Amino acid sequence: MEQKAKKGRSIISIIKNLRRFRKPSIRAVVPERLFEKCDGCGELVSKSSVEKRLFTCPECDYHFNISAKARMDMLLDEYTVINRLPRFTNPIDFPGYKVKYRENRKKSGLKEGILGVEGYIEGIRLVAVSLDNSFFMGSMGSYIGEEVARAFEYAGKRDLPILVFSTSGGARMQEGIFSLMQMAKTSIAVDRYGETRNLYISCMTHPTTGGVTASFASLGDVILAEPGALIGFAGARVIKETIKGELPKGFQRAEFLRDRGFLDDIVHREHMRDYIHRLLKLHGYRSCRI
Amino acid sequence: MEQKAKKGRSIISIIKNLRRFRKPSIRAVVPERLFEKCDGCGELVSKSSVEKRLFTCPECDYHFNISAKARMDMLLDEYTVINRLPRFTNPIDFPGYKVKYRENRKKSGLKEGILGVEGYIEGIRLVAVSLDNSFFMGSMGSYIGEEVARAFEYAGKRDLPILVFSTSGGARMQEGIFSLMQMAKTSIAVDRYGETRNLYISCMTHPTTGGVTASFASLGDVILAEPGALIGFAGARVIKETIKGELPKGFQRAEFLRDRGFLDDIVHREHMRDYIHRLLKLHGYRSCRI
Amino acid sequence: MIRELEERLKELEGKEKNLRLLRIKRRRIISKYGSKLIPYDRVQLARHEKRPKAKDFIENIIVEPMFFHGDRLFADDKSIIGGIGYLEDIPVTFIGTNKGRTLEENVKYNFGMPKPEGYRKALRLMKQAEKFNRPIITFIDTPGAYPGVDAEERGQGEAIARNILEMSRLEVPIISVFTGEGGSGGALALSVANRIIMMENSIFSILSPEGFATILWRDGSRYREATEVMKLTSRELYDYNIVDRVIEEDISFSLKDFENNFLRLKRAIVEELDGLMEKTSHELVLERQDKYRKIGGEL
Amino acid sequence: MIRELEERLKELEGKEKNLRLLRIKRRRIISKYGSKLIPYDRVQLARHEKRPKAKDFIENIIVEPMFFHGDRLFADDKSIIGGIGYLEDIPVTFIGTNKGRTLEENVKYNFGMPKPEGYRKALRLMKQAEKFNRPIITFIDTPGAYPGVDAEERGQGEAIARNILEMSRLEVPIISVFTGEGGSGGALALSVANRIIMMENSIFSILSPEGFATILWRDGSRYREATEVMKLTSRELYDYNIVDRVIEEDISFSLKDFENNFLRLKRAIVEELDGLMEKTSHELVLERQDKYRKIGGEL
Ligand SMILES: [Zn+2]
Ligand SMILES: [Zn+2]
Repeated sequence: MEQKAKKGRSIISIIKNLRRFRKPSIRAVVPERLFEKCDGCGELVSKSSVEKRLFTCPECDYHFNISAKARMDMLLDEYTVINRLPRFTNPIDFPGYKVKYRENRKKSGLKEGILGVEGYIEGIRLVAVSLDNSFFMGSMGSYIGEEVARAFEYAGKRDLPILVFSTSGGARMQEGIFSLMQMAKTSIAVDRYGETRNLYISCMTHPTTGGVTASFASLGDVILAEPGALIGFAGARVIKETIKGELPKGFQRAEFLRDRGFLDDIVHREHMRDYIHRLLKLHGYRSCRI
Repeated sequence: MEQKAKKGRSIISIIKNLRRFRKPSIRAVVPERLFEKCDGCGELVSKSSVEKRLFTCPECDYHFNISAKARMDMLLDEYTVINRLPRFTNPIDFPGYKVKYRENRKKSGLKEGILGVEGYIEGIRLVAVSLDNSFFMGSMGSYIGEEVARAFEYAGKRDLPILVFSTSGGARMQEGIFSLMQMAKTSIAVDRYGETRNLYISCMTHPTTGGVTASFASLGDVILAEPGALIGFAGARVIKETIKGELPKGFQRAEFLRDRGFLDDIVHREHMRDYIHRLLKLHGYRSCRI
Repeated sequence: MIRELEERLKELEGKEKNLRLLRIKRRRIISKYGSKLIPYDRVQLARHEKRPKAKDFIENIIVEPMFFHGDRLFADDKSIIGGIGYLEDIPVTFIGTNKGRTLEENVKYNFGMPKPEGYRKALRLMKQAEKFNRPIITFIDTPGAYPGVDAEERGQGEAIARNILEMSRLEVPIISVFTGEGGSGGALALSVANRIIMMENSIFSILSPEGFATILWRDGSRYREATEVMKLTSRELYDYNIVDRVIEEDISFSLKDFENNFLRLKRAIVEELDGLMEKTSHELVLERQDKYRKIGGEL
Repeated sequence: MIRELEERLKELEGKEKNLRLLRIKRRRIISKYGSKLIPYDRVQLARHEKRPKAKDFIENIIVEPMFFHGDRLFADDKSIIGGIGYLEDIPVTFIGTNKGRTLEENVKYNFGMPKPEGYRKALRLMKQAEKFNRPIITFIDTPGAYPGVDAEERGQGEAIARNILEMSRLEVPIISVFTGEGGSGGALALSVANRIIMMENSIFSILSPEGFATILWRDGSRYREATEVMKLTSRELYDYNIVDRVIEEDISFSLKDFENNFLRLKRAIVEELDGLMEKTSHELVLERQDKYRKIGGEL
């Protein structure tokens, strides 16, 4: 839907007036009600207080699921979409994929599960990408893999830092081996971007699993996560079946991963913008505005 | 004593007739008796059968402690000593070091705890170094550090592979900080040698501990050990004090280290020559003899 | 159908004592079945307990293999074997996933499912291959990465991602051979190669058919159906340009009967390697990365 | 003597309420004691619980430090802290060993004794510094590497050796500051640097005096004697050319009184860094490696 403003597939539409977007940014919080039950603590919390805290619970800091667009809106001064329009392809002619795809578009109001933009944080230019798990659970099909790779190439060519928010159920089963190969494609894009010595910040949000965890999301120069985010390669159900037992407390949560050495830091959504900004400055990126 | 044949400090003496050496090669096996008690299994084993098996027990494969010279004799076709003559230095003016040093020379019949040679295995030219724990427990003072570094430089300059047998009680306390710095010196020598893309085979023998484990011995392209060798950084006594408990079975033994990922292989002394030979060939080194 | 074929062969062996006739009759039966194999049969063949395992492939193709251990970080993962040896007279680094034939072996080798230390062991050996300018051959037969608590704790995702990235930039030729099962990111983490060769009856898929059916239809028992739609056979993947070469197989249920297959595979590897060794390290990396860069990029 | 000095200062503080006079009297007492310090006293000062810890040094010298976690392999070793921040206006990577002040803190930080994952965490951060061309400053205050079963299991020796080798070849300036205790290979693994700076009352030794006495004389209680012969003080090591610079210290038993020391140290680091940043990466590596290559090479 972000692409609505575009004139053609390869034309970048500069969006300065964010009000142009009609879709609601937040889905987890039903807009009709004043109070919402928090998934973290079960308390009834006021919608406006949650919104003010960038969709985190005032009682327990639970981080509500947000759309890619909401993510960009809260993080960037302004931005321009750099994704190409997705076109449905069915690489392994998977039965029923088209129908399912259409359903997902309808349900989510999105054309695909990724939003890539060029934008600014406190005047510092960067590329930002976010997956969106309301479309096909953020599963990585060819389009997402391609757009992730292109975002890295876009940033590398322009010597811009890149920031990627991941949330994904893993591979998109309906695209079979082509989905699997996106792990290689995106990892190679990270490698080539790395050659330009620009900064790649990966931020894992709830949930990030499977092929996304096992590719670009784990390859950031700096790897962050939102508090409580579920992060892992194998799914909890599969692991339980394998070990025939219960999972340890806090298993595959952000805090668990940090203690085991896989995250640089856990950053509260309210501090994310400041944190990223400091990181960018420390890596020599400067504001373009005077 | 190997240096006896030398005319001067920097002249390399070519030793083709090994009978020239008068010192006994093997210390663990007292030469006066026909039978010897094995430290591994406690059985009485015949000295000649132990000798035939390159000083390993016919009952339990226990590897007897052998001198650096015995090691070279059993491994190489022929060799030339490349060490410089050691001269006593007392870098931190440690009280009593000179007396202790003299005692060690007398007791061991060695001038220092290292033997570096250039030699051949099945006609393939290489540099071989062995520490000798009968001199000051093979502790790494400045001389040993220097000779290890020089051996790597010698090999690198001539594009030769290098094979290092370590056995060491760790740092030589009497040389204080200068001993510690040999860890850096030898590791840097390994790094520079690595730039020549020649092969460094490290073989840890019983016991290899402390600063030697934590420097060149752990930096081989291929790391081997003799069966049952004790290998570790911290001493068992210190660890017991720290954890206030007993050590697990097989702790710090070669087999333990292999299972934990730190050894490429454990090689029986009887197979060592063949194993090294195969390694050298696989790395493109060829016999100089036709 | 595979079980049926096996039984018919066993039956024949019991009856026909003339060796020449036996051979002819065997071939006839096999070719009759072979022409009718559906993907499900191929999955069964790929996983068959009597099918040669990666170690058998290595020992039949690599001369004088020396096996090395350990990741130099945490453990020696027994589900990954690797080392150096000769391919004809070229020193190469080989790496394989290690499946057992018996339950006991399989427990020891973790059913060919590596943990992070396995991928890191493979990477260590590959980096060493690069240092000494040795080509790398990987032999893949794995259900996938191990889905266990300890594997997650030690960063299964990180280990796979790291391997993919590092493999993609290694400056030596890499050839990957799918010998049996090639499942998921666990197979990909060992197969980012200049050339991918599949044995005819090996498979390569995003997930096991069982897992696929569970995820898509919430019903693991529909895995047979999954094999029909997943496009996991060598021929299908060849048609998709995912795989560079398929090695025709004589269907066999023993190491001995696999000889011709080994021979064909060896010939193919040598041929591919000859071509790759003429390339510069820069070309090798560029071509390898470009190949993956392009997959699924058409819109 | 250090305890005596502390008591006299405390006594004075109780008696003298005039702040100006207090300051003057304090200084007088300290300078009286300071001129008589023997190595044993320096060891006590270096280890003093009230002495600023590496984290204090970092927070007083690095502006806006951001702390990062983990080795990306096994764990986040809490005995190693590190991250990025500004030294004046230069972005740098800093790394420190983390000692606590209370028993509780010390248990959490393992008394400043890193395990292999700590060294690997440090190495990861240093490699990243190299990628982004950031100078590295390490702050060392450690009794040594942790001598425990798990540390040995995960390759303490390998981790230290690897760090030494990798640090020696990093293409960015490295400055190491000994802030308190610098013990054994565990300190060396974080201090293979272009410049080594020691706080006047820090120590750097092959082993703790206790360990030294135990090994040499089989009597750990003779550690006081050991301090006399080990040559572990900053001045002695400076005379041996092991250390490039000693930062004069006002003896202090609180963070507040340490301010001038921090200031002097900061000035020294900036000055050294200015010089180093004019060198090419090749020169940095060459000079660093050559320095260590030469130590103890005279015969
Ligand atoms: Zn809540
Ligand atoms: Zn015995």
